Amino acid sequence: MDLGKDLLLDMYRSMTRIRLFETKVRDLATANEIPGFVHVSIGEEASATGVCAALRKTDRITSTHRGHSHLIAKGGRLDRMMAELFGKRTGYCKGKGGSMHIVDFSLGILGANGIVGAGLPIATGSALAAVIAGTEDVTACFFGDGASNEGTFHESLNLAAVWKLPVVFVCENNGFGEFTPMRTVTSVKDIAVRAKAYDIPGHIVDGNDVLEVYRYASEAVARARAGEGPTLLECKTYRWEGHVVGEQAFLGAASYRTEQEVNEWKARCPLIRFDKFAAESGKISVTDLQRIKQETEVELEAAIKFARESPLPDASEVTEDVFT
Amino acid sequence: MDLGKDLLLDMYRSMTRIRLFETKVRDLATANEIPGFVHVSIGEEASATGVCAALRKTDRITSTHRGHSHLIAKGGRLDRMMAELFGKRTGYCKGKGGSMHIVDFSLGILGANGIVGAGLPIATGSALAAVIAGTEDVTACFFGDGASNEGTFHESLNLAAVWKLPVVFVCENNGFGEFTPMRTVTSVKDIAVRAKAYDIPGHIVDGNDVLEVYRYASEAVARARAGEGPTLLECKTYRWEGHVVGEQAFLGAASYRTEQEVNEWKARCPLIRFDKFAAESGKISVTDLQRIKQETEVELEAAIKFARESPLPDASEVTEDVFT
Amino acid sequence: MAVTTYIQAINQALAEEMARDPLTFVMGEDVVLSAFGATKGLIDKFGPTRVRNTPIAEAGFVGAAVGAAMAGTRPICEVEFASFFYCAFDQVCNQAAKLRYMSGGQARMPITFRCVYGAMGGAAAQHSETVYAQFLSVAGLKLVVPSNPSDMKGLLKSAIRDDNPVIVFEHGALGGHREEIPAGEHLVPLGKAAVKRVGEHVTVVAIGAMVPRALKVADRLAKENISVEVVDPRTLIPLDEDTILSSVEKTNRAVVFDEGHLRGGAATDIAALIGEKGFDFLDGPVRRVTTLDVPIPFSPPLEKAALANEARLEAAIRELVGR
Amino acid sequence: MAVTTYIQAINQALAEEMARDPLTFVMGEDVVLSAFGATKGLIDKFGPTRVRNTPIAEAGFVGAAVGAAMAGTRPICEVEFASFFYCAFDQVCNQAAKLRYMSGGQARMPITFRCVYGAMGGAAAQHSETVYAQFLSVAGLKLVVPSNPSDMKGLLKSAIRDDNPVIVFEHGALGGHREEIPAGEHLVPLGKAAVKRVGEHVTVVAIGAMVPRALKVADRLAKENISVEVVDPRTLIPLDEDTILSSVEKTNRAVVFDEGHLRGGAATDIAALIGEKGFDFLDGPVRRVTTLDVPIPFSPPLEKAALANEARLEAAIRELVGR
Ligand SMILES: Cc1ncc(C[n+]2csc(CCOP(=O)(O)OP(=O)(O)O)c2C)c(N)n1
Ligand SMILES: Cc1ncc(C[n+]2csc(CCOP(=O)(O)OP(=O)(O)O)c2C)c(N)n1
Ligand SMILES: [Mg+2]
Ligand SMILES: [Mg+2]
Repeated sequence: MDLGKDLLLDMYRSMTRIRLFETKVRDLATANEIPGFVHVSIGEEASATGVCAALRKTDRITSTHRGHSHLIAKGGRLDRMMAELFGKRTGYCKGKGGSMHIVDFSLGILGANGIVGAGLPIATGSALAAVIAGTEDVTACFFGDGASNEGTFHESLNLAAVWKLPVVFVCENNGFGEFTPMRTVTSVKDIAVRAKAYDIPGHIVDGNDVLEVYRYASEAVARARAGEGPTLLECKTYRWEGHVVGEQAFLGAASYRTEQEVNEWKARCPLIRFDKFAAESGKISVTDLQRIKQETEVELEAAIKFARESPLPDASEVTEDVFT
Repeated sequence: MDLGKDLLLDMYRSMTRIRLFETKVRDLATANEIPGFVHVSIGEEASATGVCAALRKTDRITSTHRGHSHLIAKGGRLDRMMAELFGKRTGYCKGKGGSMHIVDFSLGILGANGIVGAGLPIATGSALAAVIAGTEDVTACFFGDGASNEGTFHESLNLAAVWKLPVVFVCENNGFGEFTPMRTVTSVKDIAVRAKAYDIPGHIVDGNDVLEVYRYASEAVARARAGEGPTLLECKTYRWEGHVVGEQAFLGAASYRTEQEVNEWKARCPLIRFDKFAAESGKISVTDLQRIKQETEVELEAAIKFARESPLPDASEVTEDVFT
Repeated sequence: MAVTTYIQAINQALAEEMARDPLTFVMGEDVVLSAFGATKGLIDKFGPTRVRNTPIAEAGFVGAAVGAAMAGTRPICEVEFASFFYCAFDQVCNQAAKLRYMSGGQARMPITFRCVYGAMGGAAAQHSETVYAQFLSVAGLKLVVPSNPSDMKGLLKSAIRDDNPVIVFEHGALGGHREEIPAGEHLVPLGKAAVKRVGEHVTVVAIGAMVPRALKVADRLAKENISVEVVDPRTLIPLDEDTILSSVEKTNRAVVFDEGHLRGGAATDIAALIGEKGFDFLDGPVRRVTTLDVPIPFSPPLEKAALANEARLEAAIRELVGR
Repeated sequence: MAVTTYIQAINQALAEEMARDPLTFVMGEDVVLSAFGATKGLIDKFGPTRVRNTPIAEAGFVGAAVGAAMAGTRPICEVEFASFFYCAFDQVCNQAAKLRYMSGGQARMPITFRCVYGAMGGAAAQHSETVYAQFLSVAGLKLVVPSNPSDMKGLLKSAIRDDNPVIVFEHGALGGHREEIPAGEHLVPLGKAAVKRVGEHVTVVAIGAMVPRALKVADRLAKENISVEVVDPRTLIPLDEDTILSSVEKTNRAVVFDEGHLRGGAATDIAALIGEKGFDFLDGPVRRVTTLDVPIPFSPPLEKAALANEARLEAAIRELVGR
């Protein structure tokens, strides 16, 4: 697959936006400028980016508690995301949702979700809606290795397979659900194997290689769009940070993984990997990359400023938006 | 596997008890002598019997809405079952449960269940209890093809596999969930394939051949007892009767299967099959079989008499048994 | 006006609304053949894309209804028995009910859930529950409990057109009830109670299948000049507080009559409302006549003893009016 | 007596009961490491057979607790956040709650469920719910809502010894509360309310984390000679009606203060009880001070506006006593 320069730069920009946004969010949450539970995706930029790069704007995604990366990759605005994290009225959800519940319908983002596994049936239904409405939209569904043990995984994949729905199930396997190693609670080594239980294609993907993710995702999206049904992609990846920002405070000395393991995965950083590819392929100059990084830094600074300066919602807004 | 005569006769008795009981129950329910929803297992006698024959008395089972066969195969008393179906105080549940909820703890029968898929986690937990308590008991879990699409199937098989619990999952695939053909709502042709998603053994079994069922079940039970974890058995079978007794009344002219299909399966009757085996093997005489049939008829008549003559519960009992 | 059963009323409402809006569709277990008859024939009119038998996977297909609603369609999702909602509680309570609010109003959630509830004779504890009480405190769901064919048709049509998640509870024992239904477009708004019988001495707020029973008791007591007003809230959320309170203001006595349980139940909910906002109207305590707080037993005499019934309603009324 | 936090109280109760009965065991998500600390260290004392991290599969492991209980063991099953129960509602409401009754008393169901409930600051709608109201009308469950470390320890120990399914709700914001706990065996029976403060003018029935807040309000009002009696029911099922009603008989005024929603909520449940059985004691309506009927919003000012709070309690009391 020969990818054009624009696409490559878009993917680089997406990964950069995620990395910088998440790093900043981690710091702001640590400093208590952001309330609530915050889960960041540093180290997992490639799966969100590669999948969303294979989607059209009208295509839809569902996301998880660890959702910033997916939203950004689908085109989410950093300023409105940041404002939401700050609980401001200018946030995507007017401050009602917060980190785990960001939605942007205009971009086909049906929402992050605080309930593990909840996105799978929702994505399935979103794909069903395309069939009912007769559109060509595909839905991509992000979820974790932990979620793959939830009943909703099973029910959704079966339903999508039986009805040949245009959905791509993307398992971001980062090896852990909270502080529990995936292998201690999951009966298979590779989640992709579970595709066999639904008679659909299942692929193990290097989740830190955005180009490989993009290739598999494009194929799966094409299949879905052609009415051939769902695919299960398992992107092997790793989160550099804790499960939730601030976990050290309550976990104390206890740890659930070795520093060595973390460092090994840091060496497989999706961004470094992309830099290397850029250098080797000769398609992209270092200047391009630096420009994107700088632009993103500016965008992020503006987003933080926007979030900080935006008003909090008024108490009177509390009863709005329950019903139409 | 060379099976002793006693075991063979026990299995024949079990199948005969099921067949005669269910036929009578169908008639009594049709005549409105039995209230509520009644699901019978005529044609499915071999799976219940073959599995339970491989169990010890202290082993446990969980069952379904179509549970009479499992209870009988595990040694359930026809009189107390019939009394329960009649809603009598002498019934297994003092009239509080009815057809879908019969329990006999003294026989390790943890209960029929009105909720499709509910037995799977319960069986898993029963197996876990054996590990906690340090006993050697195995649990067999019966469920239908329809139940294999429930999330509880997935969650239970994963949990049992990860913890290597002593449980045997027995899917009685009769091709239908209510009036819906299994293939229209299930993404795989063979439920046994789904074992791959849990990295456990899965076998397709001729569910109308009690000897084959017994062989596979014995192997799975031995594996479970040895601490090697769960097995998934798929017994292919068929129900001769409707999903629920009396369905013709509300379905009207609509039908969901052909007479030809029903007749093909009747030709594969588990009891005729056994008769043939008996004749060919020379191990068992026709007199033996006839004696068992007659004994069962006597047992059944007594059970009906017991049920008819037993008292209904008193209204005052309604508030008993909510809590200990 | 044509005579129609409760089930036919459902069928008509579905057929009319599906004809009206091509983005509506029906899904659930066995909706094609339709055991109870509510969705019978829809497959012939609307085809397999819009009438879908689902796997037995409540969390999966209820959750799919949530996704389909957010993605612009208008699912009508059948959960056979109300207690099967327990298998999809997250999808109803954490997703359908909350996503509009959590998204700051972005999500539209036009789902109509249909289910059969209540005791219908020997169906036992897992198939006889009312269940609506468990949804009362969620915030974000509308709850509809029609007591007769005409209301069923008009309320169900309104539910389907509503842009919020609405659960319509169909009592299993009302299926064959017959009644004349207005011809043509017949809509009943959500949130408007009906005074089913005007009376002077006591208000009975009756829910769902308890309404016809309350009317029977009222008929009987009328012969003794005990005049009973029967109010049918029709929808539990939104609740027409005004009609209920106005009635109690007039009669000064109230009984709430519901097939659900007492603790945390719908009768308790309405009784507390009357007790708080209608305190000054009351000449005596608000009585609650409900099913006993036990799982519904199977055996007929036990089931009968457990369920809310006319005799207990009558006793409560007599005690309040002192006769 | 040693000073102990609410979380430490849980930990002590678990360790003591697990030492007492080898058939008890703990399972749930991340109970080995224990984010909140309640199960911390149990793995070292009791080993991996009896302290089990589960997959993220609530229906599966809650259902397994049901099976394990029926098969003779005594599971202590943690569901991290109360709203995750929605993923296992069938297992709790259709199975754990009903199987004893449906089996005519054959099944013993000695399960203790533990979960964190309530708003703890910015956790938003899916992680801030009280949820106990949804269990009130099920019939067959015991519900425990301890408001302080000492009660937590004593009630949790009683729950573990109880042969019925008991859900113990731990408020997320109480975790660090400290208190002296009686040394040695400390049991608090289920079904016995505590009068946390004696007063004359008004009864406040406060639930869970609302109890310390009610006490603060009572302190403040005492300075104006408004004398508030604070009753903590401690268990919602069984409910100690006598203690509540005796208090109202004395004060003639009642407010129920709960963090749950109003419609169908625990405050509504208790208010209806007082309104019915205590009608003759009342000088005014039973007021309910609860969280607004909206999903819990994320942003701090909205969350604050939504939640039941001291100011609203104070206003309700002042209105009732006319000062
Ligand atoms: C139904 C449910 N159960 C448990 C939780 C608590 N929880 C939040 S995130 C998480 C781990 C999820 O693991 P995984 O799916 O692998 O995603 P990751 O966090 O690794 O991205 C858990 C258990 C939840 N939010 N929802
Ligand atoms: C959770 C739940 N959903 C739906 C039903 C209604 N129902 C009862 S039996 C049945 C079909 C079950 O099919 P299967 O598991 O194949 O068992 P079979 O009846 O064929 O023996 C259904 C849908 C139910 N009882 N519980
Ligand atoms: Mg993970
Ligand atoms: Mg079947």
